[in-house]
Amino acid sequence: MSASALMFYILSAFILGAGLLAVTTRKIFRSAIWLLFSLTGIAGLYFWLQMEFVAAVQIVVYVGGIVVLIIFSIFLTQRSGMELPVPARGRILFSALAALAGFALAFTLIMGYHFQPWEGGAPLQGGMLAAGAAAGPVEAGGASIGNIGTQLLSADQGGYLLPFEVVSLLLLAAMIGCIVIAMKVKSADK
Amino acid sequence: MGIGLIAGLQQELAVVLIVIVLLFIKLGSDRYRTETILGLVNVLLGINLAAGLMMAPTQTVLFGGGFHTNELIILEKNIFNLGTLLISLQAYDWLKGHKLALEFYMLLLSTLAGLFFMISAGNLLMFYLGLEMSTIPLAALSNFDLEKRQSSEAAVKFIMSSAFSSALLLFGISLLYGATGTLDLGTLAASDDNLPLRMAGILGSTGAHALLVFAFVLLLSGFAFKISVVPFHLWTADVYEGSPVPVTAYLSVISKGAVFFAFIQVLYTTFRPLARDWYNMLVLLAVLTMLTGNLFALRQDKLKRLLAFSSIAQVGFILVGMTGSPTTANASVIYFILVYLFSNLGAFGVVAVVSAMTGKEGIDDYKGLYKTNPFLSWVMAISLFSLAGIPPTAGFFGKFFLLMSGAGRGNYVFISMAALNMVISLYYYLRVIKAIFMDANDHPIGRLKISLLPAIALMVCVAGVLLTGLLGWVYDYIYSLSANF
Amino acid sequence: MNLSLFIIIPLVTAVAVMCCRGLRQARWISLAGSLGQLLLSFVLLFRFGQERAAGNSSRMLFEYRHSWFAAWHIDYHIGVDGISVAMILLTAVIVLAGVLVSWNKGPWSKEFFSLLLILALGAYGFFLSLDLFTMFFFLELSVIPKYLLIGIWGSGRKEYSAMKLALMLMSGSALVFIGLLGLYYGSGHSFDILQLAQVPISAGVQRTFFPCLFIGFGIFTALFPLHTWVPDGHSSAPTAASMFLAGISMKLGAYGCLRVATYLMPDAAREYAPIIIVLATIAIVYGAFATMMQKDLKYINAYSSVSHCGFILLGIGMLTRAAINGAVLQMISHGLMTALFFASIGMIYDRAHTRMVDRLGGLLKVMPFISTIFVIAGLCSLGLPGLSSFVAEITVFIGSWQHPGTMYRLATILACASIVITAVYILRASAQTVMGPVKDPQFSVLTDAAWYERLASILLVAGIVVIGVAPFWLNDLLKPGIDAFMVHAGQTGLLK
Amino acid sequence: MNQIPLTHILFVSTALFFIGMYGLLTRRNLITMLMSVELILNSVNINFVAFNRYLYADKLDGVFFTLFIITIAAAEAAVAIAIMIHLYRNLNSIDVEQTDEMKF
Amino acid sequence: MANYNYIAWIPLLPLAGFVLLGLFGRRRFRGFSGILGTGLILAAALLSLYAAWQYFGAGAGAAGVTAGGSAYKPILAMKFTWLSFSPGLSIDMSVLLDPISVMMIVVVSLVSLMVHIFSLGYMKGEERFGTYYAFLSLFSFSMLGLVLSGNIFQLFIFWELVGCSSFLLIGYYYDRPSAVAASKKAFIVTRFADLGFLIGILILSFYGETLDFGTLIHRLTTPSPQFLSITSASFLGFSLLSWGLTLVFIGGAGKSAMFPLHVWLPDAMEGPTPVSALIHAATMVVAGVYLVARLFPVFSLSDPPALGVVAYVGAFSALIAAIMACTQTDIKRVLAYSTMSQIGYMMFALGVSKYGGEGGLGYMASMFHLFTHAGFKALLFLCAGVIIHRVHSNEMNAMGGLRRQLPLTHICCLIACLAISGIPPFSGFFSKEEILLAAWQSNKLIYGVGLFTSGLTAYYMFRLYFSIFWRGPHGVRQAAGDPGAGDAHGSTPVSMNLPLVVLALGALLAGLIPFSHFVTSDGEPIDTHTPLSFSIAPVALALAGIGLAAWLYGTMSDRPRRLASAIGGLYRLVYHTFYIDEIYAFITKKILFNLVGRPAAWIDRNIVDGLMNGLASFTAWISALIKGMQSGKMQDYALYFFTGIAGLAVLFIYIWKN
Repeated sequence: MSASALMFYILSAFILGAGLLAVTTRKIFRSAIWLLFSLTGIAGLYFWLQMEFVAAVQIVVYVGGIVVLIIFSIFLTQRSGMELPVPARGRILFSALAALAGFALAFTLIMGYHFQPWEGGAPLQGGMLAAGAAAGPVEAGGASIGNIGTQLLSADQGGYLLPFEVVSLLLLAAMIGCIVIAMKVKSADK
Repeated sequence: MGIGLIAGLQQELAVVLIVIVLLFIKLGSDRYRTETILGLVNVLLGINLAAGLMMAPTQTVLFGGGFHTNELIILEKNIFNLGTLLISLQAYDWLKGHKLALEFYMLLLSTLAGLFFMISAGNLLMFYLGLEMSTIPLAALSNFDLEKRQSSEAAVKFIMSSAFSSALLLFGISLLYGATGTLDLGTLAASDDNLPLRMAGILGSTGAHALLVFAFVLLLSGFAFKISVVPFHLWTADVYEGSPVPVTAYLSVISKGAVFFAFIQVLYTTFRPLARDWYNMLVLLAVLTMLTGNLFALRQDKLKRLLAFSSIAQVGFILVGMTGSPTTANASVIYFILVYLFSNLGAFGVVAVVSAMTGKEGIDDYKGLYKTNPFLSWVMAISLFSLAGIPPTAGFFGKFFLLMSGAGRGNYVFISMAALNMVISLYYYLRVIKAIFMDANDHPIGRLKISLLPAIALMVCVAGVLLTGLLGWVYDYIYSLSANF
Repeated sequence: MNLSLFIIIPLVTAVAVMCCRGLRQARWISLAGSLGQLLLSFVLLFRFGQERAAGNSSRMLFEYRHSWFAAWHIDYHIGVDGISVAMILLTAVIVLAGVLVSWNKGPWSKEFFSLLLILALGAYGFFLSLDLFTMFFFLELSVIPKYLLIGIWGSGRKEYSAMKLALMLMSGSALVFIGLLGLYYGSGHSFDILQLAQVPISAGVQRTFFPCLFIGFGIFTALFPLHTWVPDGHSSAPTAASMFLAGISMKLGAYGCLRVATYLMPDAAREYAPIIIVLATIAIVYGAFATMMQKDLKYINAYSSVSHCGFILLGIGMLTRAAINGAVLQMISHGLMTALFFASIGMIYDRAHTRMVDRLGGLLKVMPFISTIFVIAGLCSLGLPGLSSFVAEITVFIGSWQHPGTMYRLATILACASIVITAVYILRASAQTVMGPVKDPQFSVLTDAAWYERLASILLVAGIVVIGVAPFWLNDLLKPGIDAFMVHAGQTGLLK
Repeated sequence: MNQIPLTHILFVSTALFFIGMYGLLTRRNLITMLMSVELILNSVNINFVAFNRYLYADKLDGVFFTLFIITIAAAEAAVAIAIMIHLYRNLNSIDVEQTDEMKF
Repeated sequence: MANYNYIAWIPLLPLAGFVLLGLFGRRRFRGFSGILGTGLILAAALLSLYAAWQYFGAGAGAAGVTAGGSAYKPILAMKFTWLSFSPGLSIDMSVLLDPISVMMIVVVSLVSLMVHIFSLGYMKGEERFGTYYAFLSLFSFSMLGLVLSGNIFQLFIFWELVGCSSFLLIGYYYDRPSAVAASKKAFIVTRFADLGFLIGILILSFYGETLDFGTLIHRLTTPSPQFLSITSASFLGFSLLSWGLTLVFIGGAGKSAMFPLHVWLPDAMEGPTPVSALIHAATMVVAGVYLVARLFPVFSLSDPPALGVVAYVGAFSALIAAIMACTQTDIKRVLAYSTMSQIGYMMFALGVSKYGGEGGLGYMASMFHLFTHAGFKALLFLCAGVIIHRVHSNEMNAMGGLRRQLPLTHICCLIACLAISGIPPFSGFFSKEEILLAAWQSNKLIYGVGLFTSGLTAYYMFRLYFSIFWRGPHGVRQAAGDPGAGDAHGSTPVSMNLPLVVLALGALLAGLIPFSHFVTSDGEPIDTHTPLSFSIAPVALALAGIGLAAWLYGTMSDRPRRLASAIGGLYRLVYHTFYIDEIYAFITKKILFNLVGRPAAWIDRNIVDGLMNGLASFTAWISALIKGMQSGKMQDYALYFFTGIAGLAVLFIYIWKN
């Protein structure tokens, strides 16, 4: 097992472990921190996959943005040390069952199909990237920031200008929505 | 590129432009009279609708396949422009007393733009963006009865459910992407690597069918969530009940209708290789949806909740129509959505007026309404008859054609189930009619003075309900457009 | 002759009534409108006779076709043969009578008249239609006005009855709908009756969809055991609505059974004939027995309608020329008779405020006219010669008897036997209500019929007597239509 | 990374997905439910990136999808939190069990 | 061939009367409605007489009565299609003239005329005078139409109309519950019998392929294909011909009050007395006899089954009715039972007859008795009418000694009683002798019954006679002690006396008509000669009966009561008319109503309708059952959501594979 593979398994265990703790721990603040760890782990996974830009965005947006937002909201709505209420036993049972069954189903189906690239791509060997295939377009700078930037603002085939603009509009709308709702309405408390 | 771009995106741009104008107004001053703003917005929406109607029929593909449009899609967008205008007119009374009218419109129109992008989406990314864009602001809008606890509850249910749903949808998309390597919806004939071809290409290999079906089910659940197909419908009633009436109307008509358009395109183009699977799935879901919607509607005491379940049942009927041959399915579904828009907005319009003026929303509150408000009563009655599929309202034609489309496949057991449900549904529509026309009430809703704009909207709805059916060319026009589809 | 006038005139009248103010205007406009309809139907009768006399032997006269939904090949296609002309005439008479007996109907009189006229519109449209879609459109059009009429202006358990009626009739039309779809897809995508008659329809399609159509239409005609809307619906409805319901609505179903189900799918009709006949016979006998036990006059007439409409279905099920002829005659006769019956019951109820047989008595003394009308209706119901029912029932009997086969004979005998039971309940009812001493002293101050009620009754009695005394003209009118029916049925190879 | 089969990565993402789902189904606090949703979305992101990297490296479809998902997740989280805060004001609690006023 | 078109006017004139009086009799024509009705029937009667003269006269003139050649052929004077069913089957409105129909129109129109005239006095002052005449006219129309029918269905139509007018007239005093009940009963019982008639018609017409009498009789009496088919088809061992005829006879038996369908007739006496005279004595009740006579050629072919039934039912009815008549105290009821008994005579006379020639004696005798009976029975009823008019009671016990107050009535009544008892030379003697002779010739048992009955007849008729007109002063006082009655009807008006006289003359003289020269089974005149020795037994029995009646009822005594108590149970049985009414009541009330009607109504409301309501409740129940799905809890929703996905995926991946 190479270091790279070891790295992967450690990251994976970290991601899953932190994720599991994030959804099970009784303290809400700890839960948020475990989430933070899990998300950071995922950023690590992106690094491991040589998708540095995505990893960066992951850290900036998720870790830097969303988790902070969540922690703020926890402060706004909760006393930090408070224990979370325990869900009903039946619900835990059914949820666990659903999650396990779902996982079994989904993973069986994923395993059942041997993912192969479409015509032209280098086929996987035993599910792993072929030795030479690693040096694909990605290696040649496909996933480089410059490349991503160019494509993001291109209106041609393979360009992402339209989604970019749409997302900007979406963010604007979301912002308006947040402000309107979270804003204290003066007359509300009369 | 430029002119073509603007021409192709005209409807979206118009909507976005209105949003921006409103934003500037908001930023510019906060000493405006709400009535003026409402008038202005409605005029703008009217212009928007007119512009959309006058738009030259084009068939364009823009942004390398991210956006496409054709006559049918233009028509669909015009339908939604009309619907939005009607909702806006009906919301007049409610918004007049609301401090956040501008924000309401900004959010509402953003979702409209999102829906437009969604119907025009050429790939799954744009589809997803459009879907989210039509969901997130709507969740905020659900919360717009800021002082009502139910409104917040509805918003929370809506946003959390939709987050869950879109997560599942995304999981499905990711699997699809993994299996085929493309996000192209396959709506573009020019593209040689579009999804159906690749799907068909890999269907033979081991496990591919199972995986694709799984991905499809996940994708379907995303659609089904938005259009409230059983068992993905559970949020619907609660959110409809808690949201402000115009938002409910918007949710039940515009947002649902648009997703139907997208859904039908995805079914008949993207997932054509899986047609036999999804046909059976649709049959099953349609029956479940009709039955569940109707059975729940039977026991409702609140009009909004009743209409929520009724709209679920209607979805079942639309699914029946969707199982037909591509052309008839497309034509009958689009036609029905047009009809449904008028009918449902007629009903919600009355609810909106009554709710805004008296705050009453229970069926029992409507007892004796005819004595005091004959106009509202007739609008309600005609709309409900249309929803129930009673001639001469357009609902009759709409349902007839939906079922006729579905019957084209020869599955008459299925059609019988649909027919049975038409009978069940009649019961609860008639319950409302009974309350309005027959039941005595010591304290009926007083004589309401309806503002001009809502009155216009209601009359348009009634006219639409009566005319879209009787004038056969409406359907024929839609059919002719669908034939090219 | 522009047949669309039959749709336009009621529509215009209904709209005009809605626009007017108060009872006074509403009733005069309705009267004018329904008089117009009656005149128009007489003109139609006359012109029809002229055309036929001039040798125009086409299947349908005054055809008009206009494409409606080209995509589905749906046309607005209307035309008449003798059967439709007779049914239209019946409708016009009953509508006019209905308007007259509702002369003082309130509250919300304009809504009342308007709905009544819309009902009429539905019936006209149904009888005129040569396109199944149009036909279905008009069939369903007539359901909701009934619901409203019963629910708003009815009496007793009106909401329950109205709901039951609406749901059961809707189930009927749902079945019809499935049948229509089956016919459409089973025959080369057409709804046109004349066109469908040209296309051979495969046995499988016939076998599957005949029951849908027949039962669907049958629910409208009180096919046992799906008749239970009849007693409740009729008894709760206001007078004019009862008249219309029993007089015309039930005939819509019968007409549909004949013109759609049996005409287009004669093979299946013959295959299912035993079942139809068994059900019809049960309806006849059982309906009659059930009537015997009723205490409420309206229930009596409602159950007797079940029994009488059984004759229609029996006639259709027998599939012999005379039996079908009799079925058509019975449609018309029962329409007039039952309308008259309900009219007189309504007049009694309006005055005495009860319809219970055991609380009424001696009405002949206080309101001779109404009582006479009641007795005439009763005598018609029990099949007295000289009144229309006799003609119809006898024709059904003779026709049914033409069908060899022990079961058919037995059914005929049972049907004949029901006329005795009919006599029993009719006589009991009239003996207790109109005859005998005046039971309640309050009754002695009641007034007799007013002019409008007299007019309505005379109109209906005239119809009954004219058919009863001179059935030949009606028979001549119906003959080509029924002959064509038999020819078509013969072409598909199964009827003798 | 050449030695890690694609399915291993998919195992991680799928497992994370259902962990998130478990959290969503059991957590009674709305904010923790939102956190679970974020986990689910991240699992999808892993899928996209992994597929893109392993199978379709000639284009960047998966990567871009991931970027947009991240953006939208942020917007969604923001609006959701706004709504929750508003709910907290109205209800003085963000326990999901208490948001069942409307039912049946 | 003479022109008989005017015959159609005979029924149409009364019809016109009905229409005019029915529409305007209550107000406009109120004053002269009686005159109008009477005038129209007078015209009809004159036309009938002319027709009889023309028919028989022309027949006699052409061929000679005694020549033995062809005699009175049926003539179809008029015919048009009223309702056609199929090429062969149609109801035609026609006028058929043959000896019996001509005889009948004379009888009907004359008796009807008498009753019309009588009613002018009897019904004077009634509130619904016009209506009464309208109904009478309706009846006359129907009865005339009935006898003139040339088509079996036409006959059925008028048959029903006759029944209806009978119903209307019995129920004329509609505010009397008993009258209402009686009219109802009459209608329903005859209706029930008509069911048999109708089915009989269906059978005969189906095989005969025609409804026309002439063709039908021709086809079913010659070995035509129709004849072969109807005789070869059988049901329960009898040929369909016999079935058809028996069923037709059931119709006739109902109308003619034959046992066991006679129960309506005594009750029918609730109607005004002139009505009883017309309908329930002279005309309508003999329609059954007429019907059998009309189809006699066919009947005679089905001798053992169908005609035998006619004979035995007739004989039994004659006997049992006579027995019942002996105990009744209501004069009209006595007369009613006597009517039934006499019709029994006519029936069994037909039953024992053969077709054609001398064998047809019974047929001819039956018709003759019909003819004479019409006269004297109408007379009896009219007399009863006068008496009731005077005494205001129907009970014999309330009468007595009326011979001085009503001398004319007394004489007339005596004549009629003698006639019915068969005392020569009154009309009844002749006809009854011939009937007995015919019976003697073919069936001794029936002859015995007939003979015994004739004795009984004399007894009960004179019981009636003595009770009313003799038997001490009791009734006198009663009548005199009722000043109101005396003042109001001090003397009987001419309009009431005139018919009595006319009919009494008829009863005196009608027996002298050479009836067999005119009316025979095949139209061929026959000569009849009753040996004098044959008459001894019946006349002696009759005289014995009269003597017994005189001894018991001639004076006031308690002999009748002692006699009654001596035979105790038997007397009660007879007095209650063998409890037949009670049996019927049991069958209808208990069985039809309680065992069929009530369950049918219950099943309809609870099972059939319950099923419909049950469907609705079931739907509501399901709805309540699944309401928990919409729990309001978001996490439940999510769980359902995911379950939906998993379920669909599993279903469509592993189970519902394509």
